[in-house]
This record gives sequence, C-alpha cells and structure tokens, in this order.
Amino acid sequence: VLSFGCSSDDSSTPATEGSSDARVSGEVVVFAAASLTDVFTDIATAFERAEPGVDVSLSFGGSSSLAVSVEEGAPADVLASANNELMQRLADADLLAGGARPFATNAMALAVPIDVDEVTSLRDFERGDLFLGACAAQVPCGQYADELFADADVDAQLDTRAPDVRAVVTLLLAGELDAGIVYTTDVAANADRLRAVPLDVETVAASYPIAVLAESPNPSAADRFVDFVLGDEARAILDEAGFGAP
Amino acid sequence: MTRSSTRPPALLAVLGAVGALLFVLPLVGLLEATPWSKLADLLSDDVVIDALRLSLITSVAATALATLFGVPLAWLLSRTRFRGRSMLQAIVTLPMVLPPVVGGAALLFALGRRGLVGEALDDTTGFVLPFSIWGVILANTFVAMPFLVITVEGALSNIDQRYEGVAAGLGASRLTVFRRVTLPMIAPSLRAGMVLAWARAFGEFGATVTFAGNLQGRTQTLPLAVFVSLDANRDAAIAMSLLMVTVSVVVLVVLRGRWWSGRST
Amino acid sequence: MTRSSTRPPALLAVLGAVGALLFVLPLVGLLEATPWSKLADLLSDDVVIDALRLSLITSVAATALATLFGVPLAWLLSRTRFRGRSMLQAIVTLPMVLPPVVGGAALLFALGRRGLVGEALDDTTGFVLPFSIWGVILANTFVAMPFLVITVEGALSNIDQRYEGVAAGLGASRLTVFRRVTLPMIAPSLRAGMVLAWARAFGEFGATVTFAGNLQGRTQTLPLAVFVSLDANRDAAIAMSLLMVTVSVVVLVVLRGRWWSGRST
Amino acid sequence: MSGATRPGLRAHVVVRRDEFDLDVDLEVAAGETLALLGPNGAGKSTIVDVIAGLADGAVNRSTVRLNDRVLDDASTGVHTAAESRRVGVVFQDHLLFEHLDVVDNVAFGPANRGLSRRRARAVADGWLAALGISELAGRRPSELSGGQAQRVAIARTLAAEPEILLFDEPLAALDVASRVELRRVLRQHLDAFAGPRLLITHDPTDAFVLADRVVVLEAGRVIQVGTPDEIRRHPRTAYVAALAGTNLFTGEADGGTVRLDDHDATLTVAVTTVVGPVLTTVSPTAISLHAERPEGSQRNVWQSTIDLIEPLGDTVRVTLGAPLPVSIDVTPGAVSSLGLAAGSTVWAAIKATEIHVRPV
Amino acid sequence: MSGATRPGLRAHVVVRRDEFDLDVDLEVAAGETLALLGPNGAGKSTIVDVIAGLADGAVNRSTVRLNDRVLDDASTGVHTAAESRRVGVVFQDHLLFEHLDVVDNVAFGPANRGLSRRRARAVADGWLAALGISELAGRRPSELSGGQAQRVAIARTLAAEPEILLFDEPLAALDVASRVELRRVLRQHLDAFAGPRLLITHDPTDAFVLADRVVVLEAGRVIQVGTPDEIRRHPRTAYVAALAGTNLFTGEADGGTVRLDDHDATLTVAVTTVVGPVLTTVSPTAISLHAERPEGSQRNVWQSTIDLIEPLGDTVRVTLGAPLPVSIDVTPGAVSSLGLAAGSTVWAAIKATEIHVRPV
Ligand SMILES: Nc1ncnc2c1ncn2[C@@H]1O[C@H](COP(=O)(O)OP(=O)(O)OP(=O)(O)O)[C@@H](O)[C@H]1O
Ligand SMILES: Nc1ncnc2c1ncn2[C@@H]1O[C@H](COP(=O)(O)OP(=O)(O)OP(=O)(O)O)[C@@H](O)[C@H]1O
Ligand code: MOO
Ligand SMILES: [Mg+2]
Ligand SMILES: [Mg+2]
Repeated sequence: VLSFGCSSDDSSTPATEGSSDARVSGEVVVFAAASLTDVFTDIATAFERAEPGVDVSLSFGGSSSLAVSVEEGAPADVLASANNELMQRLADADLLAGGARPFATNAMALAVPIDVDEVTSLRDFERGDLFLGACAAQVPCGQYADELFADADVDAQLDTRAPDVRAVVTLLLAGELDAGIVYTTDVAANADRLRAVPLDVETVAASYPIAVLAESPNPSAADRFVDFVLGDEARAILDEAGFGAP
Repeated sequence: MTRSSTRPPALLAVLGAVGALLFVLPLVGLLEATPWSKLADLLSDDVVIDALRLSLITSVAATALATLFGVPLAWLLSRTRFRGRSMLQAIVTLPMVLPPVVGGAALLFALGRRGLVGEALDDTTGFVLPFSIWGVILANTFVAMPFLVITVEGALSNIDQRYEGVAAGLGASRLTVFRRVTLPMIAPSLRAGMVLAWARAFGEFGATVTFAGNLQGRTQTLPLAVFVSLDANRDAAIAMSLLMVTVSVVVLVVLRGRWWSGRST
Repeated sequence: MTRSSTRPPALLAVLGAVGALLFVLPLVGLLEATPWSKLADLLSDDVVIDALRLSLITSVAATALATLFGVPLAWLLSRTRFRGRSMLQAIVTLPMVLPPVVGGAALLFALGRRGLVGEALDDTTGFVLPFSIWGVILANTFVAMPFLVITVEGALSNIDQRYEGVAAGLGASRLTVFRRVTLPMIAPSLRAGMVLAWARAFGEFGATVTFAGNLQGRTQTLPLAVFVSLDANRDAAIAMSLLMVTVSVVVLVVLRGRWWSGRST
Repeated sequence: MSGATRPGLRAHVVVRRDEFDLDVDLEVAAGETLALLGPNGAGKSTIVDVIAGLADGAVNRSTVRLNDRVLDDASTGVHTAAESRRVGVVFQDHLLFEHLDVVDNVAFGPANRGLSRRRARAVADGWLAALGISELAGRRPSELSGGQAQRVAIARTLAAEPEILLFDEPLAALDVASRVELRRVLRQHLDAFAGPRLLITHDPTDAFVLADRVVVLEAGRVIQVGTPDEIRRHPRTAYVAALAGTNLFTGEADGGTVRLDDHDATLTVAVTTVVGPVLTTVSPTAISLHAERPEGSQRNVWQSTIDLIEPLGDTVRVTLGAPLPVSIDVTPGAVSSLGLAAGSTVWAAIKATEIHVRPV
Repeated sequence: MSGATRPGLRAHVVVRRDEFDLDVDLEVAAGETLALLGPNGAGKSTIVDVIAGLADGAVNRSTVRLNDRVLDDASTGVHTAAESRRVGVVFQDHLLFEHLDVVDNVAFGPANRGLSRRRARAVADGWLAALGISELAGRRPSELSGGQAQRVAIARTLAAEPEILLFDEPLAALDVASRVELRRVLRQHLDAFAGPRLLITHDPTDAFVLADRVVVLEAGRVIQVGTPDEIRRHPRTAYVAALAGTNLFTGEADGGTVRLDDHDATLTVAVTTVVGPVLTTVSPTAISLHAERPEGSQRNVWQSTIDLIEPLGDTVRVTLGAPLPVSIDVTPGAVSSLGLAAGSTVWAAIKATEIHVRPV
C-alpha cells in the first residue's frame, strides 16, 4: 500500500525552530483545500490567539482552482492542498519556498446513509441494484477508492465518479446513493446522517501537504503559520475532525 | 434603410471595443495555454469523443425542452393575469442565481430518488432520473430555461399587440393567434433565447454533476470531463475547453448564417 | 387592447404549468431542506453578512460595467459591418459555454499578474486585478455580459430602424440617435438584459473562485460562502442559498413593480 | 327602440378615458351601410375597437348586440372574445402580418374556418383577383406601397366572411384614380354583403357615395344623423357644413334679418316669419363676386379680401376673410376676368332668397 | 440644365429593385413648391428616402445636389449622412417617437441644434401653437388620433429648420375640415420657407393649391411636368386626366373624326387639320345627358348605362359604362328630373366643338 506521499522530506525548517522569539506580524493569506474548511478555520483562530500580531485570511477552494491561482501569481503566503500531485506541479515550477510537508492524512471510508442497512461490505459494490458512487479516477479520492477496490478485489458497479468528493457526499446526504467511498472526515462531519461501514481491508490514506509559497509577501509569518499547523495544538484540532497524523 | 458609409461614433466604438476585449483576451489567453502539439492526441481520446457526443445530445434536448415548456410559460407570464404572477416571474431566475451545485441539490430534493416528486415517480414507474442521461437533460433544462423564458417574455411584451387583435378578429382562436401571429412575430427573440439556452446547457457543469453524476459514456458531458481533468491532466482540460469553444463558435456562426439571415430591418 | 375575460388555451396553460413546475419544485425542495429553527443564527454570522454585502456590491458593479461596455458592443454588432463580426458575435457567448473554472483560468491567462495584459498592467501601474474586489467584479462582468449583449443585440435588430432614420433627418448625430431614440426604444429589452446579467453575476461562482480567490470580507461572495459551507456546514449552505433566492426574488419583484410598470404594448 | 329580433348591429358605445368621453348609440340594420363621419379625435376608431372586442376592458362600458347575439353587456359583464364575434375590420394602418406574404395574409381568415392550406389559398386568390391585386400575391407587406397594403387589408377582411363589416378609413391611402376604382369595388362588396356595414371616413364623397345613412360624431357625441342628402342639405354644425361644401352660420333671426353669432355681420333674408336662434346656410354657388360694388337686386353686399383660392377641377373655390368667411365657387374664367388672387379685394353679394334659415 | 450655383434641389434619382425600376430627374428651385403626383407604387416614397439619405445603399444609384452641396454622387460614391443633409421629411406614417411626449418630439430637432432643453421646448411650443395643437403638448403619440399625429409630425419637421422640405402625403389622414385649415397653415409655412419644397400627394387639390409646378410619376418614370394649370388643361394619360377631373382618351385622328384606341367608338371632332395619334379630352360639364335620344346640333350621341353616381357637393358626377366610360357632371336637379340611377339607361351627347384634340 503506497500513499501518495508528498515529495516531502525536505531538509529545511525544523518545526519548532525559533518560533518563540522573533515577533511576526501582518497578514498571512492561506489558500486551503475546501475539505479543510472547518479545521483550518479553527486552527487560524488558535494561531491568531498565539500570535496576536498576525491576521490570518483564509481562502478555500478546490485543490485544482487553488493550484491554478498560485501558478498565475495569487498573492498568497501558504497553500494547504488535498492533492500531492498538484503540489508537486507547483514545486516543479519553483513556486514553493522550501518544499511541501505533509501535515495530515485522511483515510477512506465506505459511507452509507444511516437508514441504509443493505450495504455491509465493499463486496456490495458489485451489486447492480444499488446506487453507488466514488470520486473520478483522475482525482486523489478516486485513486484511493480504486486502490481500495483493487485490494478487496471488487469490480465496482459505480453510478457516478464525481470530480470531487463533495458531490459524492451531497448524493449520499440526499439519499440518492446507497453507498459511496468518501473520506473519514466527511463521515465525521455528517455523523447525524451518514455512518461508515467497517472495512475488512486496510484503507488507503490520503496525505495533505502544506507549503509556504515562493512569492509569499510575508514569509516569516507564513513560516510561523506552517509550523503551527504542524504543531501540537493544531494536531488536536485535526484529530478531532478525523484527520490522521502524517 | 441602410446607412453603410458612415462611421460609428467614437464613444460607442471605444466602449464597444473594450467590451469586445473582455471576451477576446481570455480567448487569446486560452489559445496561448493550449498544448497545440499534443492537441490531436488529447482530443482523439475515447473519453473526449463520448463526452462530446453526450454534450451535443443533451444540450440540444435541453434546448428543445426549454422551448417546449418555456415559450408557453413566457406567454402565460406576459399575456395572462393571475395571482403570484410577478412572484413566478422572479422565481424563473432561480437557476441563474442559485450556485449550480445548490441548484443540483435542489433538483435532488424535488426530483431525486428520495425527492418530493421523484420518490413517487420511482415507486409507481420505477423510473429514476438521476445517474442517467435524462438526469443530465433535466439539469441542463433547469439551468438553461430561464434564458429562454426571460428573452421570450421580453419580446412578447414588446410586440404590437394589435396584430393579435387583428388575428382574433379574423376568427383565430387564442392558440392559433399564438401559433400563427405571436410566435412568428417574436421569432428573432425566440432564436436568440434558444441560442442562449443552448450555450448555457452546453457549458453546464455544477447542477449536472450533483444531480446526474459523472460516468463516462452515460452522464459525463464535456464540462464534467474538463473539470475531472483539471487536477491530473491540465493539458487535456485546456484542449477540451478549446474544443467546447470551437464547437460553440462553429454552431453559432453556422446558425447565424442560416437562421438569422432572415431577420431584417 | 386587453382581452381580460378570455381563458388561455388549454395546451399553452398545461405546457406553461409544467414549465413553471420545473422552477417551483426545486424551490419547494430547498424550502423543505431548510433548517428553519437555526436559520436566524446561521444567517447572522459575520461571514454571511460580509458575503452578502460583497455580493450585492460586486453584482451591481458588474451589471453596470456590463451595461457600459455591453450596450455599445451590441450596437456595433448589430449596426455596423466589419470583418470578423459574426465571429465576434459567437465569441461573445464564450463565457456561457466555458466551464466557469476554465473561464476563471482564461481570465488569469489574460489579466492575471502573469497574464498577457495583466503583467504589463502590473509592471506599469502596480495595479493587480485578481484576488481583489476588482477581480470579483471583473469575473462577474465576464460571465454576466453575454446575457446583456445578446439580449440588447436582439432588440436592436428588432426595432423599426426607420425611427433612427427620422432622427438623423432631424439633425441628430449617430450618438444622439443612439442615446435619444435607439436606447429608449430598446428600454424593455435593456432592462431584461440587465436583470439577466445581474442575476448571473449574483450567482457566479466558478470564475470568481479561480480568478479572485475566496477571502472572507474581501473576495468571498455568497456563492463562494455557500461552496465553502457545503463541506463542513451543510445547513449553513442551504440557509445561504435560501438567502440568495430571497434577495433575488425581492430585488426582481421590486424592480418589476418600479421599472417594468412602464412597459406596455 | 326596435324589436330585439331585427337583425343588425345595435351598440351603445361608452368609453371613459381621462381626457376623452365617448357615449354613442349606433344602430345599423342588415344590408345597411352607415357612414361614421367626424373630425380627428372624435372617437371613430375607438368605436371600431369596441365593436371588434379590442377595446381596453378597463375603460369600456359598452353594450353591443350583433344580430341575435349579445357581444358585450356592460350591466351583466358579458364579453365575447374577439375571435368569436365575426366582426370584420379594415384598420386605418392596415396591420398586415409582416411574416406572411400577401396571399397568406388573405388566407388567414379562411384557414381559421378550417379550410386546408390549399383551399384557403385558393379562396384568398379569388379575393385578390376581385380586388385587382393578384400580381401582389407573393409579396411581403413591407414590399407594398401604402395603397397596395390597404387593398390587401381589405381583401383579408372580406375573406374572413364576417357578419358585420367595419372600415376605418379604408380608402385614405389610395391615389385618386384607384380611389374611384376601389370605391366601386367596395360598393359592390358592400352591396353584396348581407350584414350591417359601418364605414369610417373623412371623405364626404365616400360617405355620400357608399352610405345609406350618415352619423356625424364630434368629441365623442353624435351631433347629426340622417341620409347623406339630409346631412348635405341641412348641416347642423360648421364641421358638417364644411363636409357638405356649404357655408353655415348660427345667428339670431329677427323677422327678415339674421344677426350672426360669431361674426360682425347681419344678413337680410327672405324669410320673415322666423324669430330667435337659427342656422343659416348659403351654397357656395349662390354667392357672386364682383370687382366693383354691384348694382341690382342683391340685398347683401359687402367688401372683403380673398384668403385662399383653390382650383377644384372645373370650378375654383374662393374663400373670403373678415367680416364673413365664406366659400364661393366660381368658374376659372371668372378668376382671370376679375383678376382674383389671394389678398386682393372684391365685392361679394348674396340674394336674400338664396339664404336658407332654419330655427334651432 | 441650369448653372451649378443656382440654389435648390437637383436630383437624379435612380433605384433599381428586382421588380421596380425608378429613374427620375427632379429639379426644385429655392422658393418653389414642386408637387409629385402618381398612383400607388409609382415610387414617390422611394424618392423621399433617397433625398433624405435613407435609401438602401445597395439599390440606390442616385445623384443629389442641394444648394451648393453634393449630397450623393453615384459616380464618385459620395454619400452624405442623413443627419448632415438638412433634409426635412414628414412621413406618410408619422414615425413619431413613442417614448417622447408631443412637445419633446417637436423639440428633438431644435435640441440637435444645440439649444438647451428649456429653449428647445420653448421653440417646440411655438411650433405647436403655429399648428394649433398646443393642447396636445403633454400627450404620448399613442394617445393621438391619426390626424393629430400627422400634425405633430409636421410640427416636428418644421421645427428642425431644414434646407429643403419633403412632405409624403402630409394631409392624408386629416378630416375634411382640418384639411382645409391645415392646407392653409401648410401654405403659409411653405411660402415662408426659403428653400425648395417637395410635396407628395394623391389629392389633386393639394397639388393645385400648394404647388408651383407638378411632376407626375408613373411606374418609376416622369410622365408629365408642368404648372398645375397646364397639367389640368392638357392631361397626357388617363391617370392625369382622372386627377384633373377630365375625360381623356387616346386615338387616331383622321381629319374630323377620332377613332379611340381602347374603346369601340369614333368621335366627330371640330378640328379637321390633325391626322395621326392624338390625345382627346372632354370636360365632364361638356357632356349632356338625356332620357330620350336628343335632337339638335350635337354630333356625338350614344346610349349607355350608368355605372356610378357620386354626389360631389353641389354637383353630381355620373360615370357611364361601355362603350365609352366618361364622367359627367350634372346638377342634383337633373338627377331627379331624369330619374338617373346606377344601372339605368341614358343618352349622352357631346358637341364636336367641346372635344379637344392634341397630336402626340
Ligand atoms: N390609447 C389611448 N389613450 C388615451 N387616449 C387615447 C388613446 N387612443 C386614442 N385616444 C384619444 O381618444 C380620442 C379618440 O381617438 P380616436 O382614435 O377614436 O379618434 P378618431 O375619430 O378615429 O380620429 P382620426 O380621424 O384622427 O383617426 C382622441 O382624443 C385621442 O387622442
Ligand atoms: N423594401 C422594399 N422592397 C421591395 N420593393 C419595395 C420596397 N418598398 C417599396 N417597394 C416597391 O417599390 C415601388 C415603389 O414604392 P413607393 O413606396 O415608393 O410607392 P409610392 O409611390 O410611395 O406609393 P403610395 O402612394 O402607395 O405610397 C412599389 O412597387 C413597391 O411595391
Ligand atoms: O478538498 Mo478538495 O481539493 O476540493 O477535493
Ligand atoms: Mg381614427
Ligand atoms: Mg408612398
């Protein structure tokens, strides 16, 4: 089982170095994947408490939108993506300062609406009478789903391969899909209406990379924010939302 | 009356040229970003062929449905008085205002398998709209119809209604008046509305992905294919976008030559 | 001539009613899904207030820009002959056909900091369009303007051009003819086009998020706030969607009462 | 007034607009042609709209019966839709369907009676031939001259076989030669048409040639009704007098003289028995013009200047200015022998016996 | 023809459409009123479009000079835009701006000369007063009757102070009383107007009263030019004769008789010196009607049936059918004493001396 590890392991900037002294200030603009909306809102609040001089502005979008924005010169400081390949594309274009580091992982889950009890295992994805969904093969959550099906040796009869996980969640919530492959965090965020069916194979884990941008207008504060995301306080917030450690 | 030899006033020419730039510049940008050498390869992919076929079918079908239901709706809105009329006139713009993804969700609430009407439909006939080409067509119709309704309604309010009176005096029933006088009189606006509706349906993405899903060959239209490729294969996404623009320009230029040559004075 | 006491023909009434259902049913679905008890809380959030304010400002500004540049463009397209005219007419529909995200990317290619024109703009004036309220307005104008141009162009082709000849004979320059005769004559269609443009700008999402980002209070309009909430806080997303629909219906009903009362046979 | 079963049109047309108030009783028997005359803005076209069922419901309070059918009844709120009225109208401004060619415009009515496209066109061709415009069959309305369009409009209305015919200035746009010709055609069709006919016109010739009876309208009210001859002989207002080509003045008679109301003049008349308000009419041929003060039997002689000289075919109409604006018909010979010209001074004379006096 | 510096209009109007070919030379001097008469479809309105600069460039090959300016030149491709021509037109169908009220319609031209809104309205008020329609100032065009709209259109054109005035049937929609009145107003303004005036009309009275010279057009060609009097006295086609109220026939003269071309009839005439093709005219008053075959000096006597009887003010016009369709003016007394009615048989007679014969 390989996870799409970000081309991380960059040597620079150990997480804890020199964070306490030098006061940083100004604004940090963080571009973050839409699936991070809740956690990053909370992390930003916590960071602002820790660094009163810094004002964090969050801009959420689909990972590909964010990547295009960065490539076209968006005046952002930090990018937190849900897609390692896109992050790599930016690194190859020298748009990142010091490379990307993984800060969270997210496992795949077999989600069903709580009132659906017909689905008990991945095997049920071979049934033609159910409405089943997953992400498209071109996006990470779809690649992970395909790996999951391969591992379980399931020939999935999908009714939709959504371009992003949001569409799968929407369809599950509306009861249109009887089951879908989504992230664990999606189930956690909608615990009142979705539940996860336990899987008998080990699930693949997505990795979320974060990086300071090469053209960051405020690199010192940006570094500080990235460090904070990799730190303990942020870890607790991520844990609570269902994100695994990197 | 044509006054061909006179120049347009400078103010209009300048403003109009700036307006035109707003459309031309992004197109040039797109052309610049296009991977010309790989273009043929990228576009001969099965995925592209399937998506193009589906897009053409569903956008045309949606235009037809939007016309079939939208023209009578526009007529009711402009020619009859009933309670809630101006409310309905405003509600018609709903699909334009609603973010498409929410529009798709609203469609699910109404016509999905568990929706208000969709559930009854499923129970009685076993027919399920989402995840099928019918779902794509419905989503396209939903987003495209406002353009048709609003354009046609405006035209209906503009024409000289005395002609309808004359036709009635000649013994034509209201339906005949509508068919043989009203419709021909608004023909140019109807065509414009249909073009708008078609273009909107052809480019529709958000409602479709939510309501109908995204399965190659079944529900994956070109915009969905573009979106899916954006992450992993940007060149393919740009190539397909260019294909969409080309198809649309060709369709519109051909239509204009054929259809719109008749419009005059 | 009003013939108030006669019934509409059954065929039109039935088709029109089905057409109306396509708009009403999703709205009912949306209303059903709305978390009414939490509504006040959800909507009094700062994020919502900021987004609403920004949406109103940018959609109105985009409508104004689309009118300022779009009406002259429509006039050039319908009243002058130049090479590439029918090509330009087709290109005007570009923003409708292009998936909005691609549209946003195309805008970046052209007007972004690294774009064809944007780079020069940045170098010479230091002014950067994207990721600011100007970027939101530009993205909104881009997607909204086709509606205005196409509606107005259709109206221009429809009016009796002899009136323009009469005005010219009375000594009016082409600009005066345009201002004092042409514009008033197409007023109803112009209003319709502006309403369409406004509604489209108000609901715009895809191009904005790519071209202008999604920063609360700076570039986050209501549709972007809805998008963000869809993942984490679905109730808030639905509540905001409902807010958008309400604003839009109120605006349109009020406008109709004020503006459109003047339109007649 | 008349029995309910007598066929024809009976209309009490009442329309109240802000600045205009129309209240007119009309009765047109089957086979009768009624001409409706009146100055611009009198309300003639409004009456057409009401009868055709096209008037604005908000201001229309009319009651209209056609043959045995109640088309409108203001008291009961009955309103028959325009398409069921069988009221044929030729409008002042034609209103031809621009998207149909001439033959299809004319075939529109027949097609509404359920005829096939082919049959309806055949019927239309017949009407085009009857009106002498077969060669226009394939044209679009925008390719027609004003008069051609008017003829097509007439053909279209006749082809719809209505129960009543309304013409709103059907001949207004026609040239003088076509007018004579078309007046004859129109007369044939009016005569052949069994129902009531209502003709709106400004041209007294149209009214006098085509109508059995004339109703004169001014400012929304009927001011005179009668046969064309009665109207011509006894005009009751200046407008009607102008229509009839007669000079009319109101005044006070006082046994042998009439002191005119609006003019500083007193006429000596032959009638000595009438006292009180009167209508005084003088035919334009009954006034003579002279270069010098005339001697003779004429009792009314005065000097004046010439306002206007209008050649009218074989006669010339001379209009005098103050003190008494009268129209006088003289021969072209008289014009040259007397050296008449606008602005020149002349003597005018009327014999007392030529002045008609009627009490009002 | 005339010196290049002579002020006025000189136009060679050439328009070639599929089914219509117009080729006309027009010259109107400053201070001259030229009336353009012709049947429907002759091309009169097309000439107006050309001079006003509003004709379709694709079919227009005209050359137009106004005073010292070349407005159009087909050979050099010069074309002056309509707004710079200073050509004032009153159109057949008014074309008032529906979004402006009456006073703003009239103020449109003055405002284009750079006057302030207030001043332009003041000028417009003056013109409304001059045309007697001040009370309409606040109305919308849709609230005007046909005739009211026509007057507003005239005011609007005059207010623009053009260098040439073109009227396309300016009086067509007016009632008979207004027509006399407005003809006078029009005449005043035509007389006061220094530039050339071109008047298109169907009504010979308009032409004869208002025009210095008349051009008669048929099927795109000039068929007769002259003073109103010349035209009336010597009509050259049946259309012109009908205009002038005269009977005209073409025929072959053979020393004392004329064998008519289109009718089975030969007339005995007084002129014996003319031989060959001739135009023959007979005044409607020169023909007498009789119940029995008349005895006497008349050399031309024939029996016919009455086609049409039209009362025209103080005379009645009787039109006969085959063999010779002539119009005859008789007194109303004669109609009743002879018992004339459409369809009845009568004898007609013309003295040889009353028949005018001109070689062609
Ligand atoms: N839509 C309208 N709104 C208000 N007033 C109107 C409207 N249409 C006509 N009028 C007014 O009603 C009166 C009658 O108009 P109508 O058209 O019936 O006159 P008419 O006798 O046909 O005149 P004309 O001979 O000039 O055609 C006029 O004073 C006119 O200004
Ligand atoms: N747009 C057009 N396309 C083709 N033919 C046209 C067009 N307009 C007019 N015609 C034709 O050109 C000829 C001249 O028309 P025009 O309007 O100049 O006649 P007119 O003398 O003004 O007649 P009227 O007295 O009836 O107004 C007619 O045969 C008419 O059918
Ligand atoms: O969190 Mo994503 O990048 O929108 O799948
Ligand atoms: Mg009228
Ligand atoms: Mg004409």
